Amino acid sequence: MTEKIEFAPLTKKDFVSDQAVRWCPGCGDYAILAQTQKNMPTFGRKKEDFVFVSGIGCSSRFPYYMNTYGFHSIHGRALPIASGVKLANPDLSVWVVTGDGDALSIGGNHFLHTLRRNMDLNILLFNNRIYGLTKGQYSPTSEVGKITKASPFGSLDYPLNPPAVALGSQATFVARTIDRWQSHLASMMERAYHHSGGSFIEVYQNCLIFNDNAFESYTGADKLENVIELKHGEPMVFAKGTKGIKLDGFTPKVVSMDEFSLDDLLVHDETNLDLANIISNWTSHPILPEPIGVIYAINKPTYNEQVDKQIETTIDNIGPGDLEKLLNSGDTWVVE
Amino acid sequence: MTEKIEFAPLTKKDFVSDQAVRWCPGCGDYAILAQTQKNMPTFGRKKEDFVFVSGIGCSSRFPYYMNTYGFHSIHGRALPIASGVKLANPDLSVWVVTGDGDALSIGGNHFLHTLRRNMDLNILLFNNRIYGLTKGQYSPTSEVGKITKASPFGSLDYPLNPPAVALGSQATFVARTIDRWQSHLASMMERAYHHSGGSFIEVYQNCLIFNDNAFESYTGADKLENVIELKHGEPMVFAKGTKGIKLDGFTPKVVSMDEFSLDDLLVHDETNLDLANIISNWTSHPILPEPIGVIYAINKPTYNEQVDKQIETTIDNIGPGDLEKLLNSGDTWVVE
Amino acid sequence: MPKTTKTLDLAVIRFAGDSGDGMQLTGGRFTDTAAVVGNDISTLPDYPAEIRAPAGSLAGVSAFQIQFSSKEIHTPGDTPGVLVAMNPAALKVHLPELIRGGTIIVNADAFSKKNLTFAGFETNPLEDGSLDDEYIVYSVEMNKMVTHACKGMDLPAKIVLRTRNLFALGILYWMYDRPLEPTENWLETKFAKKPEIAEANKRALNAGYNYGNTAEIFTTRYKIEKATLPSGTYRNINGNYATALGVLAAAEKANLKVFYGGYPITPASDILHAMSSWKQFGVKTFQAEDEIAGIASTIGAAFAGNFAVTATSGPGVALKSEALGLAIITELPLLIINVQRGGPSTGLPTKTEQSDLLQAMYGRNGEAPMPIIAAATPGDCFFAAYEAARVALKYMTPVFLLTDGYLANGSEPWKIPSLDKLPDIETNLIDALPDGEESFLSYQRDAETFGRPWAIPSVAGLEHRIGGLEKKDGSGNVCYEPDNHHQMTVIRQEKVNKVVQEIAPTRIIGETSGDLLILSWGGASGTARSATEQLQEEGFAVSHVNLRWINPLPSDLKDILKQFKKVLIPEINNGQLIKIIRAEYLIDAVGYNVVRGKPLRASLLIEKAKEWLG
Amino acid sequence: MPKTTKTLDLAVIRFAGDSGDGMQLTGGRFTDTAAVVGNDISTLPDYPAEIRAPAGSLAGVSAFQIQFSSKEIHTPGDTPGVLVAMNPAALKVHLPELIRGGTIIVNADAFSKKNLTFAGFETNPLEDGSLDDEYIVYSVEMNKMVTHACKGMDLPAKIVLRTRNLFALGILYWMYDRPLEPTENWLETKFAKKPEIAEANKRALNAGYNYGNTAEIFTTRYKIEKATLPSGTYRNINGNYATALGVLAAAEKANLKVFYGGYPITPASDILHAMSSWKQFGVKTFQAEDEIAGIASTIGAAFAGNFAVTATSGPGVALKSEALGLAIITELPLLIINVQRGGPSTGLPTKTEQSDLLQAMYGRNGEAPMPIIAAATPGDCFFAAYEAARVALKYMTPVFLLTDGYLANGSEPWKIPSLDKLPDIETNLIDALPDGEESFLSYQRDAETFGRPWAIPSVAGLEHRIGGLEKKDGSGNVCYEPDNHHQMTVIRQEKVNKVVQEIAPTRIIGETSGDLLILSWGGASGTARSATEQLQEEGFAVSHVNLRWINPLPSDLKDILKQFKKVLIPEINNGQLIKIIRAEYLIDAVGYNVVRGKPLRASLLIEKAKEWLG
Ligand SMILES: Cc1ncc(C[n+]2csc(CCOP(=O)(O)OP(=O)(O)O)c2C)c(N)n1
Ligand SMILES: Cc1ncc(C[n+]2csc(CCOP(=O)(O)OP(=O)(O)O)c2C)c(N)n1
Ligand code: SF4
Ligand code: SF4
Ligand SMILES: [Mg+2]
Ligand SMILES: [Mg+2]
Repeated sequence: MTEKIEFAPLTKKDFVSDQAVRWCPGCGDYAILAQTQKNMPTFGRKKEDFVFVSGIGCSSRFPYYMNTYGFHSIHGRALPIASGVKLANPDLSVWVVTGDGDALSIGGNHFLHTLRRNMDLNILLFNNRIYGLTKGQYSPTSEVGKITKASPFGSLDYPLNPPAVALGSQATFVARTIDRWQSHLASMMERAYHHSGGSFIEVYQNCLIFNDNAFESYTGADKLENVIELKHGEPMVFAKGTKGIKLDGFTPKVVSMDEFSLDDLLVHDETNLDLANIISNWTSHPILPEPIGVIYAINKPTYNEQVDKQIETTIDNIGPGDLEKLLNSGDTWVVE
Repeated sequence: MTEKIEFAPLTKKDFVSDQAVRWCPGCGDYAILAQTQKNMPTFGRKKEDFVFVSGIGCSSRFPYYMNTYGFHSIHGRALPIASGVKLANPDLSVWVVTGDGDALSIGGNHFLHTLRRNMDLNILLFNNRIYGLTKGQYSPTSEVGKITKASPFGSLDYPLNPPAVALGSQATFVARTIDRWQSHLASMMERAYHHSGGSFIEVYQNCLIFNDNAFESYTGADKLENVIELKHGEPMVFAKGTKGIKLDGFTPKVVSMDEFSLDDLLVHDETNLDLANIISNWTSHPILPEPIGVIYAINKPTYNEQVDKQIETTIDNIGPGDLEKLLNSGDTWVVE
Repeated sequence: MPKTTKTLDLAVIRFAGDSGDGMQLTGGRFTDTAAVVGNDISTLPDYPAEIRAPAGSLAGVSAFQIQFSSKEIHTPGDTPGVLVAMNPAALKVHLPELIRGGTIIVNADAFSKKNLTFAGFETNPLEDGSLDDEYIVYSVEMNKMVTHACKGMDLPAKIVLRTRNLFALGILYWMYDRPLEPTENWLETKFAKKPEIAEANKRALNAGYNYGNTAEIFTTRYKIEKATLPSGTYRNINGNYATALGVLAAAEKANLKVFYGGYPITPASDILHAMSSWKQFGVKTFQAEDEIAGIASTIGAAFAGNFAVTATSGPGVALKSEALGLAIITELPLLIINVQRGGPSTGLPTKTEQSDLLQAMYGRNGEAPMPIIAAATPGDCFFAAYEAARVALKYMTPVFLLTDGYLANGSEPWKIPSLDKLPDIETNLIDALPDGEESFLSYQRDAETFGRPWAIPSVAGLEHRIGGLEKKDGSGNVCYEPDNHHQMTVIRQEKVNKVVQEIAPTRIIGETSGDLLILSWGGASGTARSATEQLQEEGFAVSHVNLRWINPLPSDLKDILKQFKKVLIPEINNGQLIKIIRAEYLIDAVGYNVVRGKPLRASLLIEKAKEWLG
Repeated sequence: MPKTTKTLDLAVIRFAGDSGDGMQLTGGRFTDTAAVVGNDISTLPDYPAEIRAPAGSLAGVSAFQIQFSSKEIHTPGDTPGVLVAMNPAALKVHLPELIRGGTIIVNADAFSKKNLTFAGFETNPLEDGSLDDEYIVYSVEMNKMVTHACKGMDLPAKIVLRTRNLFALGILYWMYDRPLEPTENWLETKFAKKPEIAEANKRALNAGYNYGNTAEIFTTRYKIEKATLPSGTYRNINGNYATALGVLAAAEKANLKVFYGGYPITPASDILHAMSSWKQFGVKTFQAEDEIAGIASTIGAAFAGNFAVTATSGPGVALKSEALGLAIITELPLLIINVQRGGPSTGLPTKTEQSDLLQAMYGRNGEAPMPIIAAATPGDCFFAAYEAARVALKYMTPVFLLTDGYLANGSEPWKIPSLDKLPDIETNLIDALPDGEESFLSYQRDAETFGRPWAIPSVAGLEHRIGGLEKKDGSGNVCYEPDNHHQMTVIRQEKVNKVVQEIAPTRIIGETSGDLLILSWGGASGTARSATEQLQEEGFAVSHVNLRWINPLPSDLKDILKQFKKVLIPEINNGQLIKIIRAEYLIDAVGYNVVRGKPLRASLLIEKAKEWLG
């Protein structure tokens, strides 16, 4: 339900709750919160129709700060809780805020299944590659060899690649953005809002206390050298148009635009699953720029739509349920 | 540890336990069990070094019938239990038998994480696309619209594609085979046994009570028309050499070998992740033949190896632990 | 040979055979016929954990017991008087429970050398005389009989032989003088698309009946008259279906939609199955990836205004326990149903047990109290579910409903309730800021129930946030203040205590004082009732109380307990309710605890009671 | 101005400030110095759930309390006599607990308009006179002082200001006549790579000390002599580290390797952290994807022959409860540690509570009993963990160890045990078929312990299968027989009961009979002990018993309880042990229950006790 309804337009302030924000000063979460509060009014929807659901983690405190309906739940379970909200009332715009630990460690199974069902939720995963709230253990997205309190000799687990997990789970919308790329972040949220089905956005988020500068190369002075913005139907250029990506078989190569023209470059097609898989494997690549933007987006009926449709069809076919009749169905007999 | 040790060679009988097998007569599980009991002796390893771990489901009764160490655990948890076994004693050959519900529904998170860690386990997933033991509800691999007791109007969930999930989880070995393709099944087990790291084999298995003939087209008279055996480094031919697969961009096409030669065909490369992703998306394809064989296999240090190495290195560096010293470390003082 | 007819008060019969022999179906038909005839009935299906263990194996034996009577009965009977054994394994497994002098009807054709060995018989008990002294044995060549009956139908032998169970059923219909029509009608509907199968089964049924009628060997028929049940329209119902209906009825009455989120598990899955068939009622079912997602989805749905329900069994409750804590602290209305089975761990998944009571009471971290209600009979599951729903919605709390494998699959005649007569259901839904409030206080309570307002997303002006952290009394904001936490801890307990006002005065079966009170809960209530009645008949000063609400306990219970010299608590566990009762009332109650995966036996409970009666 | 010195028996001081003010560090240093000086000590860190809430906010206040004494003490003290408040919020939050007439030392520079408003002060309490009547207030411009002290060091102001806590510490060192060297040494080691930071901190420390010495405002110093502790080598230890050491010691003693599988959760994570630093001992730590995988991995590791351990807090226990049932039915040795925190649900994650006892007892499906031991003090965590491990390995059972947030983070001087003196640890490992057995019987029990053989994979000839389905007594094969299930249910309970033979005679503090027995467990033991001692001093006939094993209960407890007119059970929950005691012994025990996320206060417990003492 993305149609606009007539009511007094809202502003950012309408989405700011009365609760004091309690992240560490300088935490990347602040930027995402501010952007979200700014974005929501642009959707032209009543604020009582928004629900923010989260699990547990620093990131998961998010709902307290949004002046909408909100649910700060338990570790890892935001997605099935949000699914229940959406199924109960499909007219709501349901947003899930979760962390790399919350969504991918303890909550990994729900991530998998919520996406495969194409449940119409907007999922913002704040990936800081660390457990913030529990004071800095490595997370499933931490790089190998990470020294933390729980891995004083370096962690051994290979990291998960969230877009790859999402694609392997049959997600219909997979995107990535960065806390400090504010307008990009805004555009990804907007795309997610308008996508009908499960929208997954990975947001690189800096935890300055336990994993500072994890994304420095994507937000620092050199950022344009190290990041590529994916745009549907457009050739893959980056570094202010000086570099591009070319495919050699399935293997991407960085090429200089001095030597190649736009026509030589790989063109992004966000509806191509095979390409999306290839792109998602560029994550943290030693040579390739980090892809941000919509990696994959296709249309497929949502789970919640289908649930409603099945109910409607049944009622069309056999009429609305009659409880008295149901109670009295089967073999009955009368005792006088 | 795949080196052979000197001892009296074992036979299938050595691997048959004294417990009566309790699957429905005709269940595909029988064929897999028989093949496993036949295969084990060929690995030239003592039977006390094998451990079979399972969750709950019809398939998960498997360990009772193997005369090795065995653990029939709880629903969905076979993989972390097996991980504990392997970590505690990395010299064991640890096999996990699980079902589509056990591994991918309740156990999905462990599937994800066990594979990403490259824990050196051999995982046999008996995929019958149904919950057998609980008497026939749809499973996460059931096709959309499936009529079961829990979905009398047809199921709405899009199915998971197990190889795609495995690849999205960073698996290092992904294969598929079919209960009734006995020698193929045997060769896949052998490959898994020799693969160092997490080996995932999806086995299509017929549940004749609740989902009979789910794989009929791959096991019936036409099977060679409908299945393609992947072979590393070889062009993709099937249907007794009369048909082949050609890539058009990323899109595979079935071609007639009357019109094309082997050189025109796509060549399987089991070490190419992008290709593996493409192949895994052929699952249950309306036109393409079902791929079986090793879809993907690469070498990467295993988690369990690394754990041991970290311990060894530490002992090399600082010597073996001295508890007395540890107890007395930090600020201490003496009270007379 | 002339046949005589004896009139009996009641009979207990058991059908036993291989998993493939259709014993559950046979029992079901006999039950429905007994119901239509007007008997009171109580049934006990008993099937193996394997879907279909190897034919002829002991593990593969499936059984169905029914007690039917012209009087009010409360259990499926301790031990059968008639055992139908379709193969040697069935005889082997069930013979020990047949009463001495009981009747055995076997399919002689199944007593092959192979089957006998498989069942562990060294000689054929039909031939070695081992049964003859103690039992009346009818050895019938059923294979041959049904083959005869279906002659000329041109059906494969395999299909014909599958009608054996109907043949056996026919014999019993003759023995107990039952009409064949209900079964014939049922066959016609069931096999509407395969009329030849219907026909074969009908022939077998009639052949069995006629065999009883004409064969020289059967001499006596039994007549069991109509029971005098309260007037009304009846149907036969099992516990799981009754539970599902109770949920639906409550939602309809509260004008809410049902949301069911869960994961299949024996013996609770049938609740999911029933729910998923009710699309026309707008019931939404969500078969989640696991139990945690199941309950999590219900918490979300409850937040968004559905009447949310989940059902599972013990291992599933374990998994749901963290989320239950969340439901408690967020004070959302929710119904969680535990169809208990044998534990610990996977235990005996298809058997009944009452061993999850203390899990329901205490199986969560922190002080996390919630109301617990237990159903007493299959039909009572409806009312218990309805009541649980009513309390959940009125008090804004998750409520536990405990049933068990026996109640779930057992059945009894059920007087169909009239919807108007069911109590009204209040909710705490609000659609605007309460008068005089400036900002919405999501934890401002109703004084009577301590229920908090149920403000669901999409209601303007009531936007608020809830969650698992401790909340400020009143505002519901996150609050770490020490005194507030203490206060909220007490309030959450108080809220559960307040449910006591919903509990009807305790019904005492028998005198209000005496030598012994048998205090039961849940599925043990039938046995306790039967035992009590018999003890009373024998002149003992025994009464019976069955607890419906276990948390909180009824306010009149304390005084009742004091009026008896001794309190005996029968449970299919190692002593759970007894711990609660002893701690609460400091009385030296004693337990009768038999954990065999089956309903307790009235006869043994009586023995135990007599120990205390001296 | 001449300074006087008073000698005291004990003192309670509290450091409070912003999360960024380093209060935990300051408290830690004071503690270590007090330990080295030879005082008995007890500490209570108290930090917020947020990593670093906005500077100056009430939510961001972090505190550390220490009691130190020349006598044996048992708690960190009810209420401090000295409060160091580094900002207005800290003053606001902690003032209510300061004793009347107590001393307040504040950083006057932090009392800006903005901070005052943020903390909810309308006027500046340092200026409006509101404090002066009731407290002795020292208002010190610490910012200015440290800036002076670090002059010429060319450090950024931000860095300099961060040394304020050391300045405050210096004042207290002067007040209590403590040496500075231990702290200086510690600073040098800690900042070995940043000597200028070490230097700045040392300057601040000395400046604080000198300020106390020279400033006109401080007039009195206090002397607290060495405590007379039993002779030996001591270290300061907190509960989590002691727990981890206890596990390691048990494994070394049993000649097994430790396998730790778990998932981080406050306040248990430090156990994982300690374990993961012990690679040189061959300790394997597995940071799993969730708590379920955590315990599942330990079950696998236990099956394969490691000493397997997992630690978590309440919500994690909830998630592990299904797998615990599996550990119970498979009878594998396992240690599960619950560092309890405030519940229900996420509750108050950084606060202490004792509300998971009944979860430990009953929080599983089916009859699933397991032994439960609780640690009484931070240092006792070592011995409790060791004991739990010993029982797990000897009896082949999972064992619950309960500690709590207060014990985990609190610290005390700990006499380092000698390894030889620790009791030996027996295992049930076997490496060949027992004499006379034809095939391996995996559930053949030891008569004394009911422990079953621990046959680990790789041992030839002992191949066997275990699992969560009910097992045949003896063989361990899957078994659905009703009588066997009953028997196994009883055996599993019996096995836990047998652990009673491990329990030392109960130690009674005070006379063996009297008017009141204070019965405590776990982290409440210190308060109970203090209260008892004071009541005894006042002449009351009060004794104290602390329970170490809660399941099973000690065999001598019944007789002990009977010797007292009244039994009072203090718990940081709504009454949990009391339920067990009442049900077991039918005595009318009463509770003292305060659930504020903090240790109970001895003074209030004394009041409560006096109610019953009349
Ligand atoms: C059941 C349970 N297990 C563990 C925890 C402890 N815990 C809280 S948040 C968290 C991880 C947070 O990491 P992430 O999701 O990445 O969020 P971040 O703090 O980094 O934003 C953990 C392990 C918990 N609250 N509940
Ligand atoms: C915690 C828990 N939830 C649910 C169940 C019930 N259950 C047993 S097996 C099963 C699914 C079996 O399906 P699958 O894994 O595909 O195995 P199959 O029987 O098809 O081989 C379920 C839901 C259980 N035993 N434990
Ligand atoms: S710990 Fe990290 S993620 Fe958490 S609030 Fe602080 S900076 Fe942000
Ligand atoms: S139910 Fe299906 S999967 Fe299970 S044993 Fe029978 S045929 Fe096999
Ligand atoms: Mg994180
Ligand atoms: Mg299956």
